[in-house]
Amino acid sequence: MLERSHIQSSGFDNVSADGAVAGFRVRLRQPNYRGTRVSLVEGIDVTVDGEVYPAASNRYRIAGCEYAHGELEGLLDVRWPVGTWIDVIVPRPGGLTPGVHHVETIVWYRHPYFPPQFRPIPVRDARHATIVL
Amino acid sequence: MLERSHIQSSGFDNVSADGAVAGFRVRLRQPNYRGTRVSLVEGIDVTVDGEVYPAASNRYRIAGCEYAHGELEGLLDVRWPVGTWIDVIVPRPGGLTPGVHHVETIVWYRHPYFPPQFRPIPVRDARHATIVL
Amino acid sequence: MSGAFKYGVSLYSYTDDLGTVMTLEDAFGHIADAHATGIELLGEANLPDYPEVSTAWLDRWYGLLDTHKLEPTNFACWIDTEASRSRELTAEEAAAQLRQDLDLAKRLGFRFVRPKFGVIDDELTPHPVWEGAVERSLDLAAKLDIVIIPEIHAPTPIRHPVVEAYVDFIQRTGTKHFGLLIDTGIFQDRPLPFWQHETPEMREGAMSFLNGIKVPVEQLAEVIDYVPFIQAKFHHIDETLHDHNIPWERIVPMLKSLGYSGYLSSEYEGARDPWVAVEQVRRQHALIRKLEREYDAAHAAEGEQAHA
Amino acid sequence: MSGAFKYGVSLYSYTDDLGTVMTLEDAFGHIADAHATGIELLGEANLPDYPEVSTAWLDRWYGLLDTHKLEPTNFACWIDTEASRSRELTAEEAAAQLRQDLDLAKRLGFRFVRPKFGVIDDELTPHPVWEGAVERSLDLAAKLDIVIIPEIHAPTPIRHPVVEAYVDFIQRTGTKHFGLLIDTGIFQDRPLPFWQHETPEMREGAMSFLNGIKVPVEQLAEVIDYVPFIQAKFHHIDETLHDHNIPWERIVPMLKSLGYSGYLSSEYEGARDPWVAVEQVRRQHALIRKLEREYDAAHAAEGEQAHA
Ligand SMILES: [Mn+2]
Ligand SMILES: [Mn+2]
Repeated sequence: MLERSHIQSSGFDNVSADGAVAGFRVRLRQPNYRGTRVSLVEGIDVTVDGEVYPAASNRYRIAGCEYAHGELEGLLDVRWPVGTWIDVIVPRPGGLTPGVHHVETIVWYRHPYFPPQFRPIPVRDARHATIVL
Repeated sequence: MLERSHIQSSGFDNVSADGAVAGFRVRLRQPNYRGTRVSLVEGIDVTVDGEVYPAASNRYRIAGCEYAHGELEGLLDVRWPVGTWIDVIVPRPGGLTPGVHHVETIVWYRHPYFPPQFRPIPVRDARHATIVL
Repeated sequence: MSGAFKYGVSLYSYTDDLGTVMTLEDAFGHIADAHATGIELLGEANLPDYPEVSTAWLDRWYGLLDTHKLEPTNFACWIDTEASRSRELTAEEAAAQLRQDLDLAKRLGFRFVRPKFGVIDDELTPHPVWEGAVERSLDLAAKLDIVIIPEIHAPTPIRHPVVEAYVDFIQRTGTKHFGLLIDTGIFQDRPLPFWQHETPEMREGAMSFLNGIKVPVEQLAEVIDYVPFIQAKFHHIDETLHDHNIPWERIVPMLKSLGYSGYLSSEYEGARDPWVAVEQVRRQHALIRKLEREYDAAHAAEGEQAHA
Repeated sequence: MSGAFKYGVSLYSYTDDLGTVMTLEDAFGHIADAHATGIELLGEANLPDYPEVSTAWLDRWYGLLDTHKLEPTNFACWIDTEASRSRELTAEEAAAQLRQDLDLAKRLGFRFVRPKFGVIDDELTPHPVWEGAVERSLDLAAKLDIVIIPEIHAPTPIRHPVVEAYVDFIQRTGTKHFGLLIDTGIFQDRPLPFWQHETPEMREGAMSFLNGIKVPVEQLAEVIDYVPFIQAKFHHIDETLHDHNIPWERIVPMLKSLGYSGYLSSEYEGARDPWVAVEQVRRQHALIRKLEREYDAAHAAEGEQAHA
């Protein structure tokens, strides 16, 4: 079972590459009432303590594989089911300092059954979350 | 998984005996942080829409068996585990009318590690709940 | 005397609860405990491996149906005409999606499938591939004994070119495997509360339908022959059993007088605080059952007077 | 240089979450994700068939420990001296309960067992059977390589006849299988918020210890030789990483200076809104780890100066 907020407490952590802290990750549960093809997600913006990390610069770990932003559009057969999470991996050399941060996310969702003017729509969440280490 | 409130939405229902509606039942999850021997529960008072149904007049359905109030004390080896519910069965000929009711419960808990003056302590809950039929 | 309603619940009601505070097993328990007999499922929401389904999951599904004495009612699916940004689905591709869901629905024992097509305008006109996709699927639907039922959902009222096109389609093809799903949100006659991030400007503009499109319940008579299934959409019923948005006191007598005896399948769509849906669905069933009993009692009395 | 703390979490932290919004698997995930290495379990809370345990459950338990790289730390049990209203347990009966829990703890891989005895007065003096029950269990504890550790818990301070009796027992028996569990609630120096139904009269009377019994952290030195395990009790840490009740900025340096290198096992005991505990435990670990790093940095600097 996942936390009710889209942004999860667990999973918020610094990430390393080649022995150095290269960034951080934010874990999100599927915020929609149905699971979807990943191609319907046009990217996820992350803001931490007011600093914006735009969707196009982030990477996305979904169902065990990691994708660049530009790859999402082609993922017609990869799904993000209800009740599961994905990680948004944000590049930031040195990562975030341990402690509590204010985290905001916007999932840009293209719902084909929404009026064209609302495609994509921003699905927002915001909360405090903690980097332990 | 159970609802967070002690009193559960599901399980609140009229009950029949010998073809007639003889009363109603209230479902409660284990409200304590540990499961206990049933002998530590000294009874459960129920109040519906202000009318009190005292513990001594109620019956208790626990782990598949039904007990009178006087039998609880002897249930040293029957347990009410965390994450499970029991039903308090309240005699009331005709039952409750379908619709929303205000339900209050007091579980009288004897915690051997509490100061003697607080044995038993009342563990309270109150909420609206609905008789569907 | 008209027939009795059947009472069901859509798993949509437990959106956000499922996966955070509730398992599928729990949902079955809540539905059965409300004395309902039907369960509605959303393929892409409730099947963990959609569009696949494992035999283990099927065993679990049929075990739960048996344990809780529930029958599968409607299977919701989506035809994502804009799944890709670069090109839209062809009618053949849309049909392939629909046929895949018909097969899946049948394996789970459903009798109805609701496809939700992508739309092309702010009136939610479905993408024109809907007709070719459905037509290419009618033989399969007949073979599987499933009725395909697109949803009449706010802001689309009953008197609307979209509904006319569906009715024309039924009349032209003579099919018994296509019909209309009425979502009772079209009868909403009082405004919904503002949703998070909604502004007054939005409510006056594109979101004005959230104030209720107030379709007169009498118009049900114009389409009821094509309506085998109803989603009982609602948003808030208070502790006096008063619905703040949907006029059940007019919907229920109208459906009774029209002889509707299919399912009313609860679609709770109100505040998403944990566990609220469980109680709200129970209130809705208590309310509709009460109105149904009152209708029956009044008409039994009328019947007696007529015979006196 | 003192050793490093070990970081653990007691499942007590997730009270009310377990069984409503969280499974045991989820709890393992949250603990491991906080970079902790130890898990503390409550027999009567977390074992569904307590006092039995199935081999299937044991397989699941060891599978989870392996998957999440956690080790079992302390197993909490209760000696309900007043399980029956009509008569109290004898020392032999109390010993039978304790030995049963020692066996169970061993099967689950625990190294510590905390028995909570019934009490006989408002100072929470344990029922006198404690001594006979423990003495009758020491051989088994030795055989199983488990240390029995009753808890020093508010309102009982370090300088108290109860603690003296425990220390006397250790010195009299010379056992290495009995020790003290310190619950950091004894250092609480600011009041807790009122609990539901608590009145000002209650707080001034029997519940006054909820304002904090403020044991000076320096007194840890008097018992640290007998303390192999610490429960890091806390109630609220805000978003500036400030604990509203427990003086970690004094506890951590004291424990470091005393060379404590055992577990700090989180016991969150604050507001029981769903999921709050997950975030609170993470904040506590972030806070204690920060204080530990600061202590180490300061003392590394001192060490360098000393060598300069
Ligand atoms: Mn609907
Ligand atoms: Mn403790």
